[in-house]
Amino acid sequence: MFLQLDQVSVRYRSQVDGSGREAVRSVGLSLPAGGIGVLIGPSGCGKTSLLRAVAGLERLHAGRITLGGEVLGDAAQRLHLPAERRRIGMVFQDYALFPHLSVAQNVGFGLHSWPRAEREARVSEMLALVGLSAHARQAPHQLSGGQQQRIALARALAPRPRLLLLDEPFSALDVELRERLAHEVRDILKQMGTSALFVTHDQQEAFALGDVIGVMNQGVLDQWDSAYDLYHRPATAFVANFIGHGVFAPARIVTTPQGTRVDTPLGLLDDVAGCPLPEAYPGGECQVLLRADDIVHDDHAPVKARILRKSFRGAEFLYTLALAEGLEVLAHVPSHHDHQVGEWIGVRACVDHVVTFPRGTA
Amino acid sequence: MFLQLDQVSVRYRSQVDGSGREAVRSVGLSLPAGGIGVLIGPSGCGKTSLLRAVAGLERLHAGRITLGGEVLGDAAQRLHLPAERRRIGMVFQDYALFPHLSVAQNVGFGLHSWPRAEREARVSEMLALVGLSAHARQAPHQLSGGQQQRIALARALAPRPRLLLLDEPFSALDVELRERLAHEVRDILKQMGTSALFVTHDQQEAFALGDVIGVMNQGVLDQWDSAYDLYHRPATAFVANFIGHGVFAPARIVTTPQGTRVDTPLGLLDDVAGCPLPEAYPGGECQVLLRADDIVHDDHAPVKARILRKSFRGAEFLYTLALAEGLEVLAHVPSHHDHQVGEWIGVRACVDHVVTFPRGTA
Amino acid sequence: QDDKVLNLYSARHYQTDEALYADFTAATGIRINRVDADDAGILERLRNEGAASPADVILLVDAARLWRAEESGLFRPIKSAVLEQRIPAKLRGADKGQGSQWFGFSTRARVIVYNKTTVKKEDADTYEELADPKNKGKVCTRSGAHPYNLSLFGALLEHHGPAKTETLLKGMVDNMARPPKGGDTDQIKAVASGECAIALSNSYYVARMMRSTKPEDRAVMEKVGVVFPNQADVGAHVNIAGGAVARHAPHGEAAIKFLEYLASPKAQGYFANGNNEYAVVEGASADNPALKALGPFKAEVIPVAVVGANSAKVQQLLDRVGFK
Amino acid sequence: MTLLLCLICVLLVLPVLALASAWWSADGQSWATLAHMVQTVMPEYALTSMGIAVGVGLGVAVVGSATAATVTLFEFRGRRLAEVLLLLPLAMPAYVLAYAWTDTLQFGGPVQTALRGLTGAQGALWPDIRNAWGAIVLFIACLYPYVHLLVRGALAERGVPLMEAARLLGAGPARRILAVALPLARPAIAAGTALALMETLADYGVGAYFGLSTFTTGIYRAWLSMGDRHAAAQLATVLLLVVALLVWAEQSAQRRLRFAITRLGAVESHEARPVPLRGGRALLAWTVCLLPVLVGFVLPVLALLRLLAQGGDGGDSGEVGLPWDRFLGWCGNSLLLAGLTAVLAAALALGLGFLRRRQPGPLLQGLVRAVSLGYAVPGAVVVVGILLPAGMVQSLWPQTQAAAWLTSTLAGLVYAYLVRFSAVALHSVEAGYARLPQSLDESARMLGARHAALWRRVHWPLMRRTAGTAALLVFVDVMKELPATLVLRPFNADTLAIIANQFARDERLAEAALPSLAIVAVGLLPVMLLVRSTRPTR
Ligand SMILES: Nc1ncnc2c1ncn2[C@@H]1O[C@H](COP(=O)(O)OP(=O)(O)OP(=O)(O)O)[C@@H](O)[C@H]1O
Ligand SMILES: Nc1ncnc2c1ncn2[C@@H]1O[C@H](COP(=O)(O)OP(=O)(O)OP(=O)(O)O)[C@@H](O)[C@H]1O
Ligand SMILES: [Fe+3]
Ligand SMILES: [Mg+2]
Ligand SMILES: [Mg+2]
Repeated sequence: MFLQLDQVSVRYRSQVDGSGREAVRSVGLSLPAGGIGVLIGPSGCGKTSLLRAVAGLERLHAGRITLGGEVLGDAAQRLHLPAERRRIGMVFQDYALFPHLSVAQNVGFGLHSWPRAEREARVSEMLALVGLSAHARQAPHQLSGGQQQRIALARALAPRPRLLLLDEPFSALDVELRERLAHEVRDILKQMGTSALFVTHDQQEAFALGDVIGVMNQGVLDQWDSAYDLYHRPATAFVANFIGHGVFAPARIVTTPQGTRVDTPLGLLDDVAGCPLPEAYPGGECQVLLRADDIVHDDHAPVKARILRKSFRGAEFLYTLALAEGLEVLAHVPSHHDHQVGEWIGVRACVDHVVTFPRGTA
Repeated sequence: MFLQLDQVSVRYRSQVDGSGREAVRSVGLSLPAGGIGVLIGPSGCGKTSLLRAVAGLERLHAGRITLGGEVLGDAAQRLHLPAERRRIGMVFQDYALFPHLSVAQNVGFGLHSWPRAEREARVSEMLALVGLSAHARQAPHQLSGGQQQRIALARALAPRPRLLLLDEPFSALDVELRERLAHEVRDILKQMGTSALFVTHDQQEAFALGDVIGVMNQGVLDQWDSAYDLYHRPATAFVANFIGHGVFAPARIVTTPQGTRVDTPLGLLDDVAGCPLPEAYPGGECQVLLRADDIVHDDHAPVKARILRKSFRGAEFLYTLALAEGLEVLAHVPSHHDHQVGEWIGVRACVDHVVTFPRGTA
Repeated sequence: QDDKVLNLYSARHYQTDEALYADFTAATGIRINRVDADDAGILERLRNEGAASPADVILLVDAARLWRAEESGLFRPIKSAVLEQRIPAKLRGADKGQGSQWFGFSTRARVIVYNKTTVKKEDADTYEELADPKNKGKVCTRSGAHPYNLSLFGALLEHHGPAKTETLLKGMVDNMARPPKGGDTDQIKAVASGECAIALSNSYYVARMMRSTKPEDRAVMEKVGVVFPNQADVGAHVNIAGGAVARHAPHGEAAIKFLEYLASPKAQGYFANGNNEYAVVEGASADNPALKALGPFKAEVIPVAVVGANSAKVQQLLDRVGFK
Repeated sequence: MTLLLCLICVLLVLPVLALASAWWSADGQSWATLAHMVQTVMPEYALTSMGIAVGVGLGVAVVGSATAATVTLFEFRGRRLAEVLLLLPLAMPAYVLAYAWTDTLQFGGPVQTALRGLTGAQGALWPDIRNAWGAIVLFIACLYPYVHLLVRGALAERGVPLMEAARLLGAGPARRILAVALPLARPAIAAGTALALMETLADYGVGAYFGLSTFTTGIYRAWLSMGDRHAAAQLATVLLLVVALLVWAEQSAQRRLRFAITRLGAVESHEARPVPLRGGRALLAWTVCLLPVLVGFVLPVLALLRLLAQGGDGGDSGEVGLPWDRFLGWCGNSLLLAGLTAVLAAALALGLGFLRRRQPGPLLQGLVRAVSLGYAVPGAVVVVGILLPAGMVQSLWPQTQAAAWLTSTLAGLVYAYLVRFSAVALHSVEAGYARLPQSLDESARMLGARHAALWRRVHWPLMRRTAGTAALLVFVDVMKELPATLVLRPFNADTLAIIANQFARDERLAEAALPSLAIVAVGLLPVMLLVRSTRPTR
């Protein structure tokens, strides 16, 4: 493995009482050369802290990080390679552009030792990539938020680092630009065989970018897996809940003549490829994840639900529905079905991979 | 109307050559009391500049802004009410938290003249709203990016401004938190009857939040409309393109025995409710917007397309497809259809509202 | 070693000395390198430079300091017939067989200045009267801790013993018209302006004011009277400006030559005429009109060593009675 | 590099350590002296010093910040001129100021005499200014520029986005300045005030002339009158301890907070532009700026010029006046020493500042603090502290001639200046660094810029102005320095300050006026130069 983190912990000393607060706890992950990893997780879960530890900007409180066989940091051996010697690039969440340098000079900062002509060519290339060639001579503070973010991205990419860390590099960009850039950055990284670790709070982006995706929760890395598995085989209820709109419904594993089924408020669920055996739960009692995509509006369905709220999302509406027994579920409904709030509509579950967890974990 | 902008222009003096650059050009919009408007548009299109003009942080280069009948600024009369006297709140794109004040002090900054007890109560209330009560005594630099953003939000909400301007207030938050906050902030605003102008780059958020939505493009407000009309009756090709994944396909308005139809590479399109009459375009030549949601994968469809790229988006894949004649289109395909890149699959168009524009406008 | 130079550490703060040095160089061809600072600084420097010190001659303006430097072994004894002949024994350091360690070259008396309109001369013609309740609210002086005053009070201590001296000092404090501040000239001007009525000053400041061409200064001197105190008993207190050869002087010969030059009539004339000091060589002060006008006086005779040794005790007394 | 800087630091701390060592080597006599002083005068001395320190501290903080805010945040006719004028008192030595004001205002001075003549009044029209209050005013008038200069730098880069945020939260101009701009400048205010306080506490000239019973007076009495160096050194370390505590308290209060502004606002924004003032308000601005300049520069200079015009008290006695031919030489010496020290101190401060930022740690922090303490030691006591170890070294290894070397070359003097004035540069640079966000360093490091490159490409361009300010402050301090120059200079190397002091000690204010004015004039050269380079361009 190219990048390898073992049992990494990061701790900030609290200045009020001097005690330590662990922002990252025993995180282990690995990334092959040229691989792209993405970290997602709720605000304050420690994503930035983890990136900073890899970058060498925070010392490890515990654990060990290696890159291409070289030990970057090892808490046990009190080893800490300074950030500037790690040859790792980073896009900061707050950009951290140099206020005294022009946009072009910012991008060229890391190319200091390159021959002049090559440097200039590279700067132009990078500026073109982020669509800001026209702004080369401006000062960073004359740019809009999104433009500044793109400069930060161009600056980090320019020196072709062996590992690139990107902390929400597209958060200030509109969808179109963000998708285009994500795509192009991915292509560039793949072309050059550069490994990268992204932080994002946008699942779509995580799915689009990452070879491997990690979900963090209060400093802990809950799962480090492919997008598909993350979605269909979440390791924890937290991951299941965090990835994709959904609610947990009480359910029970039952054995029917046709095989093992999950009995839910929306009826028996069928495909249990991913479902543990009934005896995994005491009495078969479990909860099942019902994503908005899993709930299909069907006028002929036996189960009815009342529309509590609805929000327009372009091609479809996101309905918040209440079943008769009170359970609230979410459903995506194409926008040509224009039902009113308060109406009762028919719903049924249409689940590919049934995801169950013990009761009370979410 | 509560907030009214007429022909508003904002110009930055360029420091290089002293000439002016118009960041906002002749924007007019109005918002009823208690209404929530949202501005979206690509990075650098002038959203922040427009908000700053409303806030009073930039002088108008042209035009006039009134709020609740009071003239806030009028370029022609050289009138400019100072920002601090406008009673407008603002959440800045870069947060602008006071680094020398604690989190609680930041939130309480605008409550200077409130009685102490009330101030403290309000601060706690706001911190609870953004879920950061535990961080009240910390310094802003000890918070994560998303936490800082939430503090900025709490700070702007605290003094109950009569108009609230929010510049990408949720950009650093994960989907779940963002939706919850958007929801709660909307409720609060509606409850208190506060008007608000949001900037966001997330369409879903725009749709979820806004009573009215505006799309900006290079300083110009292309459309200021309800979400539904924006999606289904985009005023310009730019808006059509910007809202929702799509491509423009060359098409022709034809008159068939069944009525007016649009002839596209994917066959004749049917529902032309929103379509101008054929004579609107010379020779009926136009282009038609094909959104990813409009393209349905159907094994039996006569038109075949080759998969160029595919990206996992949870419940579905986003396919980039190439038709035989070369046109590239996007399609959302449920994730249980697992086709490989390079494969030819059948597609057909399934369009509710056909959106056409003259050739060459996008 | 180049005996054509002489290194001089001087605590004399008088620009007129320039001429003095130039004359010496002209006469002997010996160039003078000079550093001047205050007494304490010079001694500190000398002490720490130790054997490596380049200093040859040390000039100080306070007898107590000369004595203390001698005690610390910073000087070397000198045998010089010229000096012994010209300088009175009471103005020399003690001779323990190898010669004196320092020589006084000029003196200045601590005189009392009074306002002629508000004070009768008889009420201010002894140091002790400064403490007399009859002069309440009339006295002003510079800081008690200044060497000029320490020296004077050291002498008083010798005459009266600690208890009496403390009472005297207390009396002076009670008589103060204002807290001690400024220099001697300040006090003279304050007396003239009526801010106070009686003050202490060194004789050379008085003489300088008397000779000033500035009308204000003359007006000041019109208003004040000058008296040499204690003429009826011990005499006026006199302090010494003197010189010595440094213990490790690299140019010992030149140093002695310089000291001898300072005792020469010409140099003594500079002290007397240029700086209004009393020359130690008889007759040299004769042609200074101010000194002449002040007239002859009886000077106190008291071993310098005694005064020097007293200064720490005096400071303690001052502290105790609140003499700033 | 690190080692070198640390070594230099140790070298600069040596005198302070030497003073502290007095506690170990103290003998019975020095304890007795101490006991005596503590029983009699020390409480009063300490109280007076504290009072003066509080007054001066508050005064310089208020005057320095107010003037800095006036010229950076507002625009009025003649603002540029006001900017220049406000720096003038920097060139004015406190003791000269004291002489000039005393002479002008005292009972027999020109003002009272004239007024009495005019009104026919008798007696003193006002009390003598030579008291603690007078000293406080004078110290404020000549020390406020420390605060002013540092705060001006900080305000010039004031966080435009933050000021905007404050506006939108309803804060009017006054609250924006008081609640945002000035608190952000807090490290600068604290640094400037600390410098002014240390200078005040270490002062002897004004205190002695005014007959004030300050702590420093006590130190001198112990040393000079009682001949007890140990007791003096012991007292000096007590003073240092107090100063160290104060500085430490402020620093740890600051540590919790940040003062760096991560993002710069738009240049064209309102907030970035000074608010124009007209009419009465412009007048008020001018009053704020002129008052300290009048007290600290204009009036005293006029007073000196008056003395000069009257001519010396030399009279007909043939006493020589000023030897004009040597005047240039004195100027030259002053300039050379001040320039050299200023450059070295600024370089040292930048080096240390850089190191501390790269490797923040208690060791370096302590070292820097200790070096800073030199400024709080009265000049003559520093001399003792410098000579003591040198003398010891020399007596142990006579061939080194350490002490003689110290006194026989300009290098020794420069060393002494560095011991004393490094603090000025250190504090300024530290305040400058506080404004530089850490994230800039981090991003530079991620782009491979380490040590020298980080310094050259990021810190230097952003710290240049601060460095200039630091150098300027050291420069004028050296120009004015007296006690160390007096004792440690080589033969025949007189400076303007020495000459001025020589006349002053001889109580010839008129003659002292010229070299004093020369100090001011020569000191103004770099002030003018730096006015331009430290003027905010944005
Ligand atoms: N201070 C300034 N000086 C000069 N040009 C500026 C300044 N601020 C913004 N601009 C330019 O004005 C245009 C609009 O900027 P604005 O910040 O309003 O964009 P925005 O829509 O908020 O973009 P984003 O979504 O990236 O934040 C941009 O092209 C930007 O480069
Ligand atoms: N310098 C600091 N001192 C103390 N605590 C800190 C510091 N920086 C971050 N924290 C805390 O550590 C936790 C993790 O912070 P981190 O910045 O890694 O979160 P994050 O996952 O990047 O969040 P976001 O998505 O909001 O940026 C947070 O609770 C935060 O408050
Ligand atoms: Fe004298
Ligand atoms: Mg983060
Ligand atoms: Mg913006």
